[in-house]
Amino acid sequence: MRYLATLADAEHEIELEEISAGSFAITFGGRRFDANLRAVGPASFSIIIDGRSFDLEVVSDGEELVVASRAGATRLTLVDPARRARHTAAEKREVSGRVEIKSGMPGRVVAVLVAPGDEVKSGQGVVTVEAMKLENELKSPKTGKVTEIRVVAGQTVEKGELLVVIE
Amino acid sequence: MRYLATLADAEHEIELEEISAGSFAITFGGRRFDANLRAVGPASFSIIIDGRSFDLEVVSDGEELVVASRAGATRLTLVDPARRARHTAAEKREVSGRVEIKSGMPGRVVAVLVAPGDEVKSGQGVVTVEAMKLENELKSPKTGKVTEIRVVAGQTVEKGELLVVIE
Amino acid sequence: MFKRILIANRGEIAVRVIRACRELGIESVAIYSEADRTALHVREADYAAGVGPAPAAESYLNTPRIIEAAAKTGAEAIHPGYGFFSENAGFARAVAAAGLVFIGPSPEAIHAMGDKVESRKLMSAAGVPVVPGSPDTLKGEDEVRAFANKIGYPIMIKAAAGGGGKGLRLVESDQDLASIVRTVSSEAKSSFGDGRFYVEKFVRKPRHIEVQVLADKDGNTVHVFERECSIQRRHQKVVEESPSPFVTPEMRQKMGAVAVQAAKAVGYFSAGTIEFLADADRNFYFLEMNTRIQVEHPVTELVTGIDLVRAQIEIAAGKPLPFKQKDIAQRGWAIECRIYAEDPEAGFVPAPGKIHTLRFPEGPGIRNDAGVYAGAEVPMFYDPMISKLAAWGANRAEAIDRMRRALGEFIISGELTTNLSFHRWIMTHPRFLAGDFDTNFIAQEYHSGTGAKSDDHARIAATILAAIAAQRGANNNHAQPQTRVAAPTGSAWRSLARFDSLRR
Amino acid sequence: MFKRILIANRGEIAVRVIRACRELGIESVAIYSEADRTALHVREADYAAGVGPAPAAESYLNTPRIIEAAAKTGAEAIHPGYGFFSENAGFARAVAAAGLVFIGPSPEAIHAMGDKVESRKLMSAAGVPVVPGSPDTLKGEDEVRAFANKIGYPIMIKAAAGGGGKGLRLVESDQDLASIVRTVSSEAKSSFGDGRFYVEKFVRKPRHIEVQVLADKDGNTVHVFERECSIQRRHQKVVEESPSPFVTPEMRQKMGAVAVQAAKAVGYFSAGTIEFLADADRNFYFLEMNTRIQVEHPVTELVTGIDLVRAQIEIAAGKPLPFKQKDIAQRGWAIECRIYAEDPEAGFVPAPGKIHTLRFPEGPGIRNDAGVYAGAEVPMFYDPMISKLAAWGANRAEAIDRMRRALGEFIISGELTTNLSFHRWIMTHPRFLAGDFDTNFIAQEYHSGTGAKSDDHARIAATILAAIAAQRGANNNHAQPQTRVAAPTGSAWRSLARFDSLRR
Repeated sequence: MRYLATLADAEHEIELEEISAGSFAITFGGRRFDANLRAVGPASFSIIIDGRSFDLEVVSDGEELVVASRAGATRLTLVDPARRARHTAAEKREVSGRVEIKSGMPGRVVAVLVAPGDEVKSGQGVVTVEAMKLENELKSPKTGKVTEIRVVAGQTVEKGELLVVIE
Repeated sequence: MRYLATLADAEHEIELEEISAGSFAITFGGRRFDANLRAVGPASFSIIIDGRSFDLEVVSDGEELVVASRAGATRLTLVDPARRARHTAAEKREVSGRVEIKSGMPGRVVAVLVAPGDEVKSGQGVVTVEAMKLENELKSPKTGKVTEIRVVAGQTVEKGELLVVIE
Repeated sequence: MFKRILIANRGEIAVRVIRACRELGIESVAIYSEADRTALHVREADYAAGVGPAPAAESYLNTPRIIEAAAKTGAEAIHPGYGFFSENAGFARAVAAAGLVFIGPSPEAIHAMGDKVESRKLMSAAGVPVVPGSPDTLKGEDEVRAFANKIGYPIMIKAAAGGGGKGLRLVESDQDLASIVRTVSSEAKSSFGDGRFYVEKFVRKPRHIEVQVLADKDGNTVHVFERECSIQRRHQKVVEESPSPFVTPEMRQKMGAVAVQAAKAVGYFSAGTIEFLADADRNFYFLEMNTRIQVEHPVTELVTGIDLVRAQIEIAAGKPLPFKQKDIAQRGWAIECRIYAEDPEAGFVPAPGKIHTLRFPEGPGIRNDAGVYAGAEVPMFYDPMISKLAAWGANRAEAIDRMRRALGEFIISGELTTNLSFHRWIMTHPRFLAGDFDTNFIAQEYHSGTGAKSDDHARIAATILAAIAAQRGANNNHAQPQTRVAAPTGSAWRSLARFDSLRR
Repeated sequence: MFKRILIANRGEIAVRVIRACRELGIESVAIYSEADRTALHVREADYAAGVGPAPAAESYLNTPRIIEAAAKTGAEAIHPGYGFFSENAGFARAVAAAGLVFIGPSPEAIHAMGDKVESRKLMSAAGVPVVPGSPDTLKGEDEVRAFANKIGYPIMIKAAAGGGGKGLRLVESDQDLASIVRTVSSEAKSSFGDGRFYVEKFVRKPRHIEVQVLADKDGNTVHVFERECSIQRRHQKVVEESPSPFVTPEMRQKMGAVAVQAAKAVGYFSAGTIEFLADADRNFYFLEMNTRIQVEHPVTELVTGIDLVRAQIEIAAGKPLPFKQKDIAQRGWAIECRIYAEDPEAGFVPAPGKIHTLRFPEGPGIRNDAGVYAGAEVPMFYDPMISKLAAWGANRAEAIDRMRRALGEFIISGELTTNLSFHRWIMTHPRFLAGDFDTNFIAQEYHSGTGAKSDDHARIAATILAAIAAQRGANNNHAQPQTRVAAPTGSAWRSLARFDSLRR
């Protein structure tokens, strides 16, 4: 998944892909980093990137996030351009035709929130997928009818695997 | 409410009454104590009894509770004779006739779990009352039908106030 | 020795006194305002008594309630800590009148040193050097001008009842005189109910150096060497150390002797501090005497091994000092950083709030005196101090190395802002490392947004990844217990949740 | 000086070395087994590398993986801590072979002191007093009996390759001899792969007193005074102090001189410890030399002000000692309590598990070296140490007062059992307070269930009230975030929930 982060007035684009639980491939600044993340507290994380160890505390302050480490605190804001785009798109006009909802990352299906034949609204949650020990609700980009459901709760899915079809 | 506690092989009977949120009247060993309790952590409590300050940590170990303080740790087991009696009673034979379910302490009704006319089983929860910032589910001592409901969710109730009638 | 002592204070100093009591086998009584029912000092004490609503004037400054609490809990003595009633002769008298022992000097000594003008007279009479200044309070513009012309500009106008950096103004030249005189006297009236003021020669590049003294009721008086307190923001100390990198052995010996002289002049007993102003030529002048334990007492304890609070209690109980001047020596170097819930980026305004995650530094050479715990609230009603972090080293460089290391280990997060990164900045500043600073250091050197931009890609990537992980955790309802804890964060995350919903 | 150091260890000692590195401006590399990915030492280090599965043999004792980790992270030196590879000459050679610096003595010195028999020979040759015993290993029952009759019973049979209290047996009289000889040699074979053993005169009421030494690569060698380590359970130290209440100035001077002599005899450099056995008449005998940093090094650091780990690193970098013998002095008194996740009531068996709530003692005279944090797990695979709590005081009484106070402040709860109350018991025991103890103290004095029954009704009422409150919290699904935290408790409460359902 792509993210746009602004720290110290500099915008950074980062591509994040979860290889396995807690292990990530990060593409950033033209370089690829292998990262391993573990939660060590409420909002504390131990991250090892290319052999370097980072111990980080995260707190939110208004629309900013403050990430504190031994070296000091960094303020940043986070935006997910992909989603933002999809969001505005959804607002502008109805997505038309057949829409396939796919998993953005490898993980486990926690819950299927719709049944075949259900009418769904744009932005309504259809499937919850767990990755990184945390859950993400996938939403329908359009108002329409659920025509296919390819997964069941508890099933593990690959990145890009088809979950639900809406028409 | 009455409790039976066993510490260091000695049985102690204690009568606990919540006067207001966090403030209790304790009758114990023939004496009355005024106690003020505040949660200061997951299982940590600051308790002031007759002007003395106690800082206590509680952890469970099997059927025992371990209460740790500056002075050391005390193991104890806790039984609520009233409930136990009611429990066994309920087991032995159906409580017959009209039963009034009253609040055991002053507090706030969080949820009414039944509706007039509902059939309830013995031991089924009927009302949840919050006191001491913690909730307690009051159960029906008999199988029967809900004939009256005197309270609604959100309402505060006095000690002994009638909540529900089951026949 | 006392059986039970009431501590008429809160926060870290109340906890400090409770610790001293416990080590002496004395029971401690905490008092608390309605804002402090679950404060650390209440949890740590053997007894606790509520003394009123949150505002200090109605609780920690409520004499009848405090005396009553002492009577009800059977306390035999009262320790005032610092601030609040610690330098209030009236309270000391009320304590004595109630048949209790005040752990501090006599009301007379408190009074004598309490008035800036009186104390300066007293001290110069006792042969203690004071900053050249008006022998008495001055009446108005003309008197001030006359005197200024005598000692020469720049001059300092000080409210007689002022203190703690309040009620003083610099006059660089004759033309600003009139207006400044008006401001000071009106300010003084409103702040201290006493419009009187006096004039002193203004010392350029002044260093604030103070000497700790200890005296028992038999008059045995010793000094426990100096503390360097020149690192100040808004006229308040934030970093202190002992020894002072500026003081020479000769100067140290002289300051110590003068301090003892000053204490004896007012028949002082208990722990006290003589504050001096030192100029670039190492002349030093009496500023004032603090007739109480100081916030920064730990650095003296670390280099001398003397427990000053324990000594206060033993002296109050009538015991003689267990040591002579020759037994007291400085060993190594100690530095203290005051960790406050304040925002250096916003002119050091207090920024109190709830603490969610907290991990204190530990290990070799580190001492931490905290008044809070994880889950506690730093209330808005009082001094927003979180803890006093002190580091000892065999020499100044090692002490600084350890302090820098400890500041890195200090983990605190929640709904508050701290001055931790400000302290990190100080501990790496060339002038601080060189010991080359005066009381203007921070005003001159510190500018908001000193945060260096990083081009360390791995670090930036880690930072962003942590932010993403935390954010996912926050939007997630079915997280595991641990993540739930992030809820303390509940409110902290609310704003984020909003922000997040926009994103969707 | 090194740019980057790898620490081939875990837990508090790894954190201790990381701190020393950070203070010296050196980057630290942590290694971790699969059980330690989120351990404190990994969080605190600048770099971290996994070295294998949980069992030590596959990770912390995995030479190739450790050397590889050093190469990959660009470490220039390796600090072994204590335990694991710290006294393994083979590892030290492997480190050197890889072109890295081993932070410790030479492989030759490690080897020479590693073999009990060889080292005893070496030492007596060097004029160091050793316990009367067989000059060489003995072959069997008859040789042992013959020698026993020469030096007289009781005697101690010790495995040549033994140590840390393992592989030794007491023989009170001739009749137990045969069987015990068999046990020892078979045990020695299985535990150390070396069946050889030797015999020593058994010292009654022995005290374990050791002397810290420091030596640089130029041969400058000093002693840093003694540590008293006689408070042991199952032949392992739990409480240490410096100075020793048993050692007289003369004895101290003699022990120090002998220790330096012993170190020089093996061309020792880095930090090391000569362990002595002292009898009631203050005769002392060489036991063994530990060619590494000791667990209990903090008490020496507290009384001398010398940073032993920093010294190890500087010596390894080729720097000369920055002080001479005459510059080293003891000041005050320091005591260390080893806080373990173990159950004293059950013969001190390890009782590791997850930590839910954790609050460490702080304030004057307290130093804590921990290897854990709130939410961390004390793994079952390694030494279950939680932290080393040390207290400094101007004298022994003050140090004990502070330790007792600190033990009270030490709050830890979760799925583990600790020896905190055991330490509280020691710190109030008349014989400990009097300094009247030997290595048999705990075996003689400690009996399970020493918990005194309380008739303090207010305390009992508070205890029961807390239990009720916690229990209600546990059965409650709609509790506020904070109570949810009790979820760490999740599993801890499970059993309670069961119990509770019975009640209903």
